[in-house]
Amino acid sequence: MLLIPILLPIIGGVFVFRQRDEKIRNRLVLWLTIATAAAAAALCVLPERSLRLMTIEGALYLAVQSDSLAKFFMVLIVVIWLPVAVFAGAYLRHAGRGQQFQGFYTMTLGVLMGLALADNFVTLYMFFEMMSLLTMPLVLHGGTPAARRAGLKYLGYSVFGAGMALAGYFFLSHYLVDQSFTGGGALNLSLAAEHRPLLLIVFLVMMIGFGAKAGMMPMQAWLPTAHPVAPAPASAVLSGVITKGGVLAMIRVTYYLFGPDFLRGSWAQYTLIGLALCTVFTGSMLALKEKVLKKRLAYSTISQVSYVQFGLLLMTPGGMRGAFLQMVFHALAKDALFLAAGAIIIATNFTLVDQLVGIGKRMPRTMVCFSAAALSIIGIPPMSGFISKWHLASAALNCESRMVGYLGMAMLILSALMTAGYLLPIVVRGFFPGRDVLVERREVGPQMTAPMMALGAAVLILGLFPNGLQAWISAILPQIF
Amino acid sequence: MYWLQALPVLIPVALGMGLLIFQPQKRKVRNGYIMMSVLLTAGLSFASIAVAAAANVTPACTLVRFSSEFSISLRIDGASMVYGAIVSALWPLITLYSLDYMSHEGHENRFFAFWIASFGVVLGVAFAEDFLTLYLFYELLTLATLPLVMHFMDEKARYAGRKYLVYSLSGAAFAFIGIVFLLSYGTTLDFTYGGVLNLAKAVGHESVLRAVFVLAFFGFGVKAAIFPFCGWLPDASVAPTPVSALLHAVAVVKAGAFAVLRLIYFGFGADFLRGSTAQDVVMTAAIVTIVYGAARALRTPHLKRRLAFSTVSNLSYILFSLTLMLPVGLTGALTHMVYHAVVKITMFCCAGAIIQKSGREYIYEFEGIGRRMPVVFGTFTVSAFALIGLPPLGGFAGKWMICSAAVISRNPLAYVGIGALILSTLLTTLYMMTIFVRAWFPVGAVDAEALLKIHDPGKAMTIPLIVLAAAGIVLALLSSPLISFLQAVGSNML
Amino acid sequence: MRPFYENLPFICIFIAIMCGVLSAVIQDGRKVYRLALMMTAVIAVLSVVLLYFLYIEDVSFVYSMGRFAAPYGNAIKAGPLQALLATAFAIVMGLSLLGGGHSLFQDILPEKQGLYFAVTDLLMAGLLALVYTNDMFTGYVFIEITTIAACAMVMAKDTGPNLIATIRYLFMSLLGSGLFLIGLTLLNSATGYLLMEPLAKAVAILAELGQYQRPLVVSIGLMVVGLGIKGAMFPFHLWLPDAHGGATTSSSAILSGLVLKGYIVLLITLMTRVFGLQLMRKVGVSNILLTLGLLGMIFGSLAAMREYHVKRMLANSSVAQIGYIFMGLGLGTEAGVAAACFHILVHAACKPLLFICAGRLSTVSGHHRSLKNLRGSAYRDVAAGVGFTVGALSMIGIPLLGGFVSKLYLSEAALESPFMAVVLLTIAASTVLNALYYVPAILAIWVRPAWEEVRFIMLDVKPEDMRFDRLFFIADAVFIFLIFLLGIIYHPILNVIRAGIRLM
Amino acid sequence: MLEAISQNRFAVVAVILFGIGLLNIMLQQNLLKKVVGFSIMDSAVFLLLASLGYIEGHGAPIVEEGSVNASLYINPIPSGLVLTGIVVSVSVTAFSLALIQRIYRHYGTIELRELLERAKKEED
Repeated sequence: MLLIPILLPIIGGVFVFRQRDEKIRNRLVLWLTIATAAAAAALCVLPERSLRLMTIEGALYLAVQSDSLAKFFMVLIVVIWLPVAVFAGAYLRHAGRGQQFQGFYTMTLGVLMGLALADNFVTLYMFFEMMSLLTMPLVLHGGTPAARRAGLKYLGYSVFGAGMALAGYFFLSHYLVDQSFTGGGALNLSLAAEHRPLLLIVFLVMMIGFGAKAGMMPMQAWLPTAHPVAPAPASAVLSGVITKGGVLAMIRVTYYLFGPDFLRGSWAQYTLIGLALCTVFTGSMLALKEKVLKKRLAYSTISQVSYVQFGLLLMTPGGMRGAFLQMVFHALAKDALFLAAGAIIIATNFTLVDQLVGIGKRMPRTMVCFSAAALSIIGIPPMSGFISKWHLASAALNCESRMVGYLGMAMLILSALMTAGYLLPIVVRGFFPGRDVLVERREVGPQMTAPMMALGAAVLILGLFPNGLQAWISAILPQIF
Repeated sequence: MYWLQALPVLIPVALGMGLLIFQPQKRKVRNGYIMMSVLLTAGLSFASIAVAAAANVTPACTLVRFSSEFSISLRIDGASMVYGAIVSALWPLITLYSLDYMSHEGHENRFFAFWIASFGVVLGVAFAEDFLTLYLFYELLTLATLPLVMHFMDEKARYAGRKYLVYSLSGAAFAFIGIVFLLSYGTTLDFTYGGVLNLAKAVGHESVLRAVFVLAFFGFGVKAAIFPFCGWLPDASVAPTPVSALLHAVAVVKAGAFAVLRLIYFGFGADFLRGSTAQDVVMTAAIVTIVYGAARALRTPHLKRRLAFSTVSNLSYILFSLTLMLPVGLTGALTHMVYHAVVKITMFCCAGAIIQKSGREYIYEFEGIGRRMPVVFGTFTVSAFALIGLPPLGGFAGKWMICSAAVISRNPLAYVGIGALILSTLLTTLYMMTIFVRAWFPVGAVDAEALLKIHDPGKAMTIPLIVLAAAGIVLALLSSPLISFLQAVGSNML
Repeated sequence: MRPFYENLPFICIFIAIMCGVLSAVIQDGRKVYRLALMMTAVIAVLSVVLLYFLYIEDVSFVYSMGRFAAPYGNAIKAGPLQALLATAFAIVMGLSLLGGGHSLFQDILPEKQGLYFAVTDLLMAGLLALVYTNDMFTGYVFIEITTIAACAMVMAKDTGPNLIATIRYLFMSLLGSGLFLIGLTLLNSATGYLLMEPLAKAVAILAELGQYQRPLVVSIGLMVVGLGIKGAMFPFHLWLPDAHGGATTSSSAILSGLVLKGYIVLLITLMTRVFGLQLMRKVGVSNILLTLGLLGMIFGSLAAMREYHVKRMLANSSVAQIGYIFMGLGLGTEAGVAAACFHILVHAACKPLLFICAGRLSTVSGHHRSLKNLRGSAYRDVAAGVGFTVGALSMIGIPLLGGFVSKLYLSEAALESPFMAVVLLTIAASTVLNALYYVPAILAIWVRPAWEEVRFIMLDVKPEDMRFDRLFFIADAVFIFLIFLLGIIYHPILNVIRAGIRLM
Repeated sequence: MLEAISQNRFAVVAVILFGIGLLNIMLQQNLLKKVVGFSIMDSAVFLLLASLGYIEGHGAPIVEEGSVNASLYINPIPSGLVLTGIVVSVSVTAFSLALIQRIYRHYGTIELRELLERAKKEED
């Protein structure tokens, strides 16, 4: 039962590879995704269960389990995956090499499911590496030398990050009472207390390693390289989901291996918070100066995902709540943005921001979704982004270290302003080009607009009625702390 | 039943000479003879291993007795079982592969004569009971494999062969010094877990003995391609691919590692060396080699040379684990020995198939041939993932055992070693990825008609490939019992 | 009544001399050749018998010639070591003649052949005397005889270069024997004895009382240097490559296999019987020997690496191997001397084998001698190829072959020495160097060159050269057997040597 | 000083002769002169030996029938050695002269330096 959502897409992906006819293929991908979603949903309603796959050596084994966090992530992933799959089908008609893309795209879904369901570090590591390896073809799909370089760069960063985490785990594993993830930490505290400095270093190393995937400094450089060259759906899932994969790993490490109580107030925590805030700021900064649309969005991803890290590093329930919300909302909004960017590229081949004057008149639907997502990213009520930012801010304020609190607050406001600075102009000049440029409507087909609109709508609706989500999150939180 | 141990060592040598003498010209006859003798040897070696495993204590089987203290004698202990089993399992497969491969290269009688003979010699290295025997077979191995390296007899081959020979013999010369010291400061030359040093006699000479150990370590390390003596291995890749696959990925180089193993754990004794400067020196050398090999591999466009450099790096995983001077280190080394053997041999066989079927030797010529040779590149990719250390594939288990051993050792230098391992993981990923990214995801226009000519090789080659890849996966899935066995070996609990 | 076997040494020497005289009379090459072979065989058998008795009864005896009893008159002393060496020398001599026979009759003018074998017989006598002598002056005389005989063997194949090599050889060895004579005289003047036992006593007393220190040291030095020059010790080896490289095959084999050893054996006798190792160490001669030996090991090999001419290469490698021996002596311990003696045997087995194989190979390659012309020659005579390979591998020191054992024991002996590190490293280095020139040689003879070159070479190969050479084959086989014997059943031999040194 | 010299005058002379001989061997290029040097050297040694054995006022050690009184005779051993040595050196000299003759026939010169050059030429 646990394996279905993992194996279904992976095995299905093979058939996708072999399937030459485009229509059938798209339908196949769609059905596979839906089936996976169904399986995931089934797992969510079912009680927690776990399954041991194989034993490598003594305490070292591969296992999967469906705890609340896993459930949450599975839902998040499939929710993003479905619309993007729809969009991709249409997009690839223009980009070409459909089989390859669709195949890897489908398989990646399975791997992500595995990532969510992983029960211990080794399993997590396995799926993490597989994720890197499988998403690389998505990045270098363009088939240009630049794309290949970008793909290898992406791979290098991810693998090295994962390697750092693994190196950390080599040490960590000797201090664990139980190799499998347990909410609130699995450290053998009496033993750990003796080697606290070592363990803190280990923690730092592991977080930075996984941070590479989540676009945290100092290893964020792959994002702006990979996104522009990748096809729009790829960049969408990359910044919408894959980065969240990194975040998931970080949550697992922080809350399920070390445990917040062990870490809270340690220098490692503050160092990482510093890094996160630093990333928030620099990301927005660079986005502000960036001219290429998709690069700008990539930088924005860097900064936005670091909000999440900031939240989870606060190690307070409030912070976690903010982190979760930010994760969901950013995923939705950013995907909407990337899809829009993709649509624009398809329709007009415009990649630079300055070319987008009056784009709103050309592609109203696209631009509406774009602006909705943009507002959410900036964090303007009633858009959903506001809620997550609000929670983060409040969490920051009642963090026990005042300094961190105020600093975080300041950063949030500052970067919110900068976000406005780099997203609003596109919207404004898109709808109100100063002098009247003659523009004929060239909207992309419904197959592309529909997903966008769905996402945009989701952003708005969740902003208006966040209670259900809130309730779920508050159900999860106690199991983490 | 213990005379049985002698057979797998002696018979192949005799059979090889036989091939030289009879010089069969018919392909059927020759192939039959070769397969028969290789299978016979493998069977015998497995049988003797089984006998040794069944008995709780195996007496030695003496071939030649010089004097009370010296003899050429064989005994199978845990480490011998592991190494012997690896070799005996892989040899027949590669022979099958090379029967087809060598049919294009000529001089098969000479080639296979030495091929079979070196099988026996390698088993001799594995089953040796004391240092004298080890040294004897070690030297013989060098000489028996030389004709294989120099098979083509052109200028490059001769140069490579000479380099190989000089490196190995010089290494042996320095290892010889170590043996002399063991002879005079030790109680016996027979391998004894925990070392043979007579500590009462060694008192006051510790520093000298440790210095000598370093000397001998590098001496044997030459065959295990330890930096700075790794120059011969990449050059030796001019040899026919089966040779590079079996000898320069498994038999010969692992023989070097195996000799080092004997030297540390059964000669000088881990306890005697642990925490000394000697340990730091050798460990540093191993760490440097790990990174150096991987980095060179990344910068080498020639496929086989790249694989050779990757072998250099991976061998030093083993050496690094050995230099931890801990039973767990021994276990880690053996684990990586097993998995790396299977994985690397598969990759070399793939390389051979590629080179022979497409005539392309350089990575940048591989644009898009993956689709044309799905079997070859499929197996290649799987083993590449194993080499990178993607769980649950084999490489990860080895890396895991080594690193946890390093953590247990609580030696700061060993922590550096872990860092080196991670770094080399990154490099490994890159130099493997660049290969099959080119093969699977071609960039720009590739001339299709050139590709059309390329196709998967015949069954005689693909079957071993698939079997090997499958074996790698199966071994990985069975890792739990295997590793517990290796742990028993490592702590000499057999 | 003394046991009969005490007469054997004298009988051996006598037989040798008689055969020499006879062959000078008979003059017919073939007959004399057989005579010489028989002579060596007989001497070998007798020496084996002697060795057997001496080793069983574990004794050594003095046998005084003529009517004068000790301390006057001249005497011979035989112990296990001497008997062993005599046996080895006889066997090697016979085999070298056997192996080189073919080219021998080509190289030497028919009318000279009789004389050649007369000379070899005398050489045999000289060597035996050098081994057995118990009296300094007899030693001197036979040194001279051996020298002349050796020179004669070199010049037997009289081409210009050979003559010149001979004259240089002659001058060097005359210088050596002159120095030896001076040393002898000084010693005699200081002690008044010539027989070794009383001499030894006197020397011991002098050393104890501290009288005549300088004359003693000087005479020791002179003798060692004198014998060193003749034994091709490092700085005095320049004459050797030409002499040994140029001569006909069996001459080179005998010269570098035996003649050098003759002088060294005498040196060993002096060191152990007369002066005593302790004294040698005290006056520092040992260290000089050690240093020169080590230098020889290195420089000999370096010189050999530069050689393209195969026999000169082998000759240079003899310098290196002799270096091993001097190194062993220079350690100045029983173990060192024993190892050196063993290496004498090993080298006496390997080097002649190498020489006769090289000779055979160059014969089947139209008498070309440079390695590049010998390419692939091993396939033209496989026996020779195998022989060469075995000899070379033994020189490099592969286990199961003699060279390994002597190297093992030399290194083990070196462990007690204060210069342990240097010695061991030098041994390792020289092993590498040996590999560096022997391995290319082996490869050269086994690697088939392009057919054009082969044809070019085969042009000047006479058909009778290509014929199977039975004598050579026998010699080859026996030599290989001996090398394996020394490599595997070395333990009894070492016991004999140790006993011999004890009973020196 | 003079005392010392006159006392072992033989030794002094011997040393001088030996030096002359040695220098000849070392420095002369002409083979013949080298040989001469050798014989000078040898005779020096013999002189020394003989002088060692000689005892003032004693007769030659030839035993008539009747009483053997060792005190009447000089030490016979050195004389014996000298005789043997002379024989040896004569034979050696003869041999080397023969050799030189052959060389002269072969090359037409007995200057060592030239000979070596010639030989080198022949070698290759």
